[in-house]
Amino acid sequence: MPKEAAKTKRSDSPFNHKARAIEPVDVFDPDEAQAEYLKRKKSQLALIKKTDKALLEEMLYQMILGRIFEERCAEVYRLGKIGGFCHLYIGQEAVAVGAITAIDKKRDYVIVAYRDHVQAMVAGISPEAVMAELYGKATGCVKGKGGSMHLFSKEHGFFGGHGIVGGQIGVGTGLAFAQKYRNDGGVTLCFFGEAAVNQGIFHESLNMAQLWKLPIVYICENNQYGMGTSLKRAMSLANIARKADSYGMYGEFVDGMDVMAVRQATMKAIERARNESLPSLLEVRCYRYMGHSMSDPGKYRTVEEIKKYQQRDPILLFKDSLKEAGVFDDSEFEQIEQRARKRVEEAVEFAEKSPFPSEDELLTDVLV
Amino acid sequence: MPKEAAKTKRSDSPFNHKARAIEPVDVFDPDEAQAEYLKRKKSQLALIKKTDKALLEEMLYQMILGRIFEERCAEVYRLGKIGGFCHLYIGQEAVAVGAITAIDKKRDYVIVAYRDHVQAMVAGISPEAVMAELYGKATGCVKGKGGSMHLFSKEHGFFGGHGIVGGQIGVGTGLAFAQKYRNDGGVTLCFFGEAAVNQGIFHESLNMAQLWKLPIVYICENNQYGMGTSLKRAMSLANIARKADSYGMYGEFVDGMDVMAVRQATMKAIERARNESLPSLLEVRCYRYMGHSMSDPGKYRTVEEIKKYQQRDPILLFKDSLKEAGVFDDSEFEQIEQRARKRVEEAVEFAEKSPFPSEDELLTDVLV
Amino acid sequence: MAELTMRDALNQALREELLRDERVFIMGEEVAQYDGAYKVTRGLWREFGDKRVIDTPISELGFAAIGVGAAMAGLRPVIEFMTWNFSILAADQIINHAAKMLYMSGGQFNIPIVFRGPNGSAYQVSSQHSQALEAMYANFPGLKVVMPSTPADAKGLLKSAIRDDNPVIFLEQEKLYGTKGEVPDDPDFTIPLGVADVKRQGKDCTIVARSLTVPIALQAAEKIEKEYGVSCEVVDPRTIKPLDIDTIVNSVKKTNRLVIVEESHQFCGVAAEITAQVNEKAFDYLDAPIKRISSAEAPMPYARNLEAAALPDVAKIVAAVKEVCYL
Amino acid sequence: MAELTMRDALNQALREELLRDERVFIMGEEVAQYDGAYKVTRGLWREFGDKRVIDTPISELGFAAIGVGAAMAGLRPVIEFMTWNFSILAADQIINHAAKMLYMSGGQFNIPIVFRGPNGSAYQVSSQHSQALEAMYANFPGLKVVMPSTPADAKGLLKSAIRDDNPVIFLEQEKLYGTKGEVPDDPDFTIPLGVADVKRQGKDCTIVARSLTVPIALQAAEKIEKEYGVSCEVVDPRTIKPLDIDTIVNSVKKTNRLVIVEESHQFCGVAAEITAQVNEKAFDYLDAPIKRISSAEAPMPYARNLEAAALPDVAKIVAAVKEVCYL
Ligand SMILES: Cc1ncc(C[n+]2csc(CCOP(=O)(O)OP(=O)(O)O)c2C)c(N)n1
Ligand SMILES: Cc1ncc(C[n+]2csc(CCOP(=O)(O)OP(=O)(O)O)c2C)c(N)n1
Ligand SMILES: [Mg+2]
Ligand SMILES: [Mg+2]
Repeated sequence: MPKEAAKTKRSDSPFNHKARAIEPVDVFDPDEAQAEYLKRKKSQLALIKKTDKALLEEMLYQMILGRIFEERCAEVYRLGKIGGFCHLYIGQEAVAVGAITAIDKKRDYVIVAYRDHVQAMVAGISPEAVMAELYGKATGCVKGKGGSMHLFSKEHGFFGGHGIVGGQIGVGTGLAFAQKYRNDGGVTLCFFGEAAVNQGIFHESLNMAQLWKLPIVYICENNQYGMGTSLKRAMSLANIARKADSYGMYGEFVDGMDVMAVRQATMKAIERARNESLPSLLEVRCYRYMGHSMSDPGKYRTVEEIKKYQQRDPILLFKDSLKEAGVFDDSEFEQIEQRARKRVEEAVEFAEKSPFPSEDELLTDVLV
Repeated sequence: MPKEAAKTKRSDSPFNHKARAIEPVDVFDPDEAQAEYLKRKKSQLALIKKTDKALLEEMLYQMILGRIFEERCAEVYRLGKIGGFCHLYIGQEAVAVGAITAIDKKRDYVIVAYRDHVQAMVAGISPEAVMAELYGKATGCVKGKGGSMHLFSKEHGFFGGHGIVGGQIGVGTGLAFAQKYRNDGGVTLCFFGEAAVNQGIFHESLNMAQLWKLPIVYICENNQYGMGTSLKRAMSLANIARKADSYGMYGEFVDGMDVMAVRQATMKAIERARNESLPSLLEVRCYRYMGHSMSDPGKYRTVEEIKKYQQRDPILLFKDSLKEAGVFDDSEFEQIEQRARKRVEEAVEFAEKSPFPSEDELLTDVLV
Repeated sequence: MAELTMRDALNQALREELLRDERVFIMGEEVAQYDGAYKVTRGLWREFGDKRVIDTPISELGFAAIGVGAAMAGLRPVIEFMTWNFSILAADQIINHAAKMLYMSGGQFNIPIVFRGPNGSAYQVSSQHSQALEAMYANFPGLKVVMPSTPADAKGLLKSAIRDDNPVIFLEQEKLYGTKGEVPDDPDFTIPLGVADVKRQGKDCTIVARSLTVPIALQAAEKIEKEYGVSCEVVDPRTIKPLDIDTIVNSVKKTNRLVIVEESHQFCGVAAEITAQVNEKAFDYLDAPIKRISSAEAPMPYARNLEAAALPDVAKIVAAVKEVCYL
Repeated sequence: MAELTMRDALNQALREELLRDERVFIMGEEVAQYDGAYKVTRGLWREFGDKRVIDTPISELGFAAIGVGAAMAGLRPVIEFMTWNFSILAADQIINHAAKMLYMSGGQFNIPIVFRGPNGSAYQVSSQHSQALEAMYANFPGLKVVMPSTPADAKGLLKSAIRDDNPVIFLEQEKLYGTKGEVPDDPDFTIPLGVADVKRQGKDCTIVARSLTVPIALQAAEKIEKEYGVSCEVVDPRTIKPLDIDTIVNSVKKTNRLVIVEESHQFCGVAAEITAQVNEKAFDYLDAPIKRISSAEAPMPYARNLEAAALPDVAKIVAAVKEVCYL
């Protein structure tokens, strides 16, 4: 199956490629992004109007659920209920929700890094099973063995939850390989942070994915920091979508605060993968409000910077549009939020009440 | 020193980067390349006329020496004098000679892969010391401990001779790092094959080299095969020079059969490194006539293909030009060849007569 | 039964498993059109085509990862490393991903993958191409480690490895590829992982050897028997992990002496592990300190004479046996 | 002498060596502006600037390689891995390049580099972030391996490591970063690599422990002395490679009993190596089989109770000592 050699175009001589330095591109300050957003807002509203109301509600619900869930995680973490690393997703909800609601849950796969609670829930793992996992309880989605960074659910096509920066880019490429091998029409969404782009596995994977035409959507959640290191201090050319060019792959830049934009770009990329068996790289520019993990005081950026991004909070933007489009009114928003809040409380309660794993579990699951 | 953040150009919005598939480029069949060569030949001749005759003689001598040396290696290998892997360079001489004669031997560094005999000699290691090493003798340039793939000479700024495909790309980047750290004006030439481009270390190294503006020239010797796998079966976008774009790095395509072209491109890149502390990536398209190593029957390509490339043999082309430019006549060519032939015989004799290392050497050089 | 080289026995195992199970595929550098750098996959690409036998770019980490992902999704990849030296580039996928996936997914995702290729010394290929890596991989829970020494073992063990639902590190030896032996042609012939084989019966001293060192140990045993009348039992664990320590311990209980021979480096090696386990389980049976013969504490040199000096050989084994027998 | 945490002792060592030798620089993820993920490099970037203390992209293989190249060219890099788990991505540069360069260059290019960072378990960081890798690296000739257990040792050994002309694997432990102890402030205080330290004198049983398990072994020794009147000698090899086996053997010759405690996995681990060497060198002095206590044969689980069960602790050591003392 693989090894579909790249097509050549004989007129385009390699001698035409002259030595040149490319200007790195990095224009995405919140103001500029907002201006761009307002320009395309009309078409966004049109899109919303064309979208099923139940789905819009589900999207909003998932974003709010994710937000409240993560805020609650921070609280119980501080109480010592959750141990180890705990990477919160607050601010990035539009990415998980926009992208993962675009998949066909029956056949598509999702694989992510360690900042995985919200993605896991959008993929279908219950808040109870996620929270219990964070508590290290036997009822957690991986029986208390993996913890925050390693959520998995075979049932939901959710392939983890990985802690080695970049590792899941390669593993995800293998998932797509299997889908193509079986010719089952499935597509893999493979998420990673922008700092993972600097790992060699990114390069190796994208080359093979394009070479073999694998049905995968690489979703780079560019929240502009890898721990305390800003994108520009780590990447010589800070334009990730453009890196797709190196492989002859489709690359696209997406505003990650705009859930409908994320959804649309993902749908297009999924179509390309499903119908043409072609990979894509989406650079989704977003922002995390909290520290890298619960132990990061986040001194490498200013409160002003964070506030600026919060002005285009993805939930805020989405609610605005939904209201403007006349889909929901305030009381409906209130109901959705209440529902999410209740669900999170139930998850915490469930986690609290659940037992720790039995000590026999220590030596099971090492080998089948 | 490092961490000079990439400059941004605010007008070039990332949204301008639209999803698109790039046509891979791979036009370099010998005929076309020859046509291109003939077009620029006039300027090549002018260049030759401007070049010091002694240097031209040295370049031709080194090319011929490399050729004869390698032919002799094949012979003695078949007699069992040389063991292990033995990767011959025949056909690629213009790359080593064009590039390495461009360095300042007092301060510049060279690092290469396992196909290293000719590069080692052009860098200054004597044919005797190289041949003795291939024989595994105590008088070899690394005392018989490294063999064909691991030639080194501190004295000549020759940093190996490395057997892990791609490994020396990273190590070479570190050499350039040290040169910049010491601010000694030195530049590193870092050679690797085109198949090494698919290793993650290529990506990681180029990113850091550009991010930190290291004085390095990456020279990809694109001989179009990695063992039995042609470039196009291994790389989704078979245009290597263009991959520099991903890092905002200078990238240039060079005809590797044309020693003056290689030299010129290398000189420009060295200048860029020395004066502006900027890295470059040169894709030097060439061809190896022999199998990958002495044990490769080379069934993955036709005799016709090889013959076609041999029609633009780098020694042939260079001699033609030198003659046309009136630099040397036939008797001078004959003398140069005789000199090379004699030197190779001396090397073989030296190697034959040298002793094997003493068994005490087994446990020395493990730690200082 | 046919007499086959180990190369052909491995090839047969691969072919039979490709035929038996659609989910099995082979991936690696030069495994398809080139027939494998060492010809272990000869003919398979021609027979099974591009889908099942796949040439990769030189991207060890990347294609190991593709294997891990494909295995997560239910396929059964056989990933060839041209040599195990290059697996070090892929170690993150083997150690941090394949070995831990089942555990960290709470038992949901097993990784039925085989990583295979030649391990250890070859013929003067020098330091970066001569390493034996069994100790490195055996240290990590979640992996099985297999090292055949005969064509029949190679076939039976490789088939078991491919059918195993766990990640298996399958270590071959280039110098053994050409050795011949009788190999069952029953396509259901397998050898269970984790069962040692006594390659030679004896009563005075136990020699544990694996892979390349098994034939050397057998030669040494003949010589010792002839020259000193000492009868050596040669135990080949075949699987390093899980290790069939019982067979080794039972042999030691009989002979009261143990020499362990290996091609790998000694420090924290498999011989150390066997020594420690025997020390614990047969302490009172040992009449002499256990001797280990490993390769030299040095990277592998290139020169013929130095390379020979670095490796275990008959003379070294004979000397060790004499020592533990106080001869 | 001042009382310092191990974190600050390491920081002091780095600072002194940066001051002492222009060729020393520190490179790694978050080592500069963030002051280090675990604050070991706190303040150094502010004091020494961008040239000497360098934040890298997340490219472990790449920046390890830059370190190796810089060392070849005469600099003395200190490469921090945020944790050693991530070093597995860089293992090719450590094992195939740094460890072999001197040998394969026939003695021309030594690699004066230190790779350092936290190794072993932390606090519920789960399987991909809890590994102790000393055995993996110690297997390969050409590397030194160091594991301090006290602030003073940490400082003295790190300074020696930086001054050493070979590649040194320097394994710290996050859980020890906060432990305090007296640390000499003489900038020429160093502790030679390869010299064990007897952390507690005793006569009935030897306990060999390293890094995190040293304080645990000392606690266990107190308890055993109090509860059973058994006097344990606690030996801390400090350097795993070269290993000061003489100090261990001498202790065993006195106590005739040996328990080895380690945080790493057991199979082919350092305890196995020590067992094998003691077996060889003090066979006739052993009154009981050597006991090894290692972490569980499983990837590290997340749940608090499982994680505790996986690791060595006082109770396990007490039980082992009782066993070898036949109590
Ligand atoms: C191989 C590896 N190196 C380093 C780390 C430590 N680490 C964990 S997350 C992280 C930053 C990753 O940033 P990014 O990829 O942008 O994802 P984000 O955290 O922003 O979601 C680092 C350095 C790791 N887990 N794995
Ligand atoms: C990491 C690694 N993988 C595989 C190999 C085996 N190998 C040696 S050379 C080679 C082909 C390399 O081709 P290229 O980089 O184009 O260089 P060329 O041989 O053409 O000069 C391969 C696969 C190796 N030495 N190292
Ligand atoms: Mg990020
Ligand atoms: Mg090539």
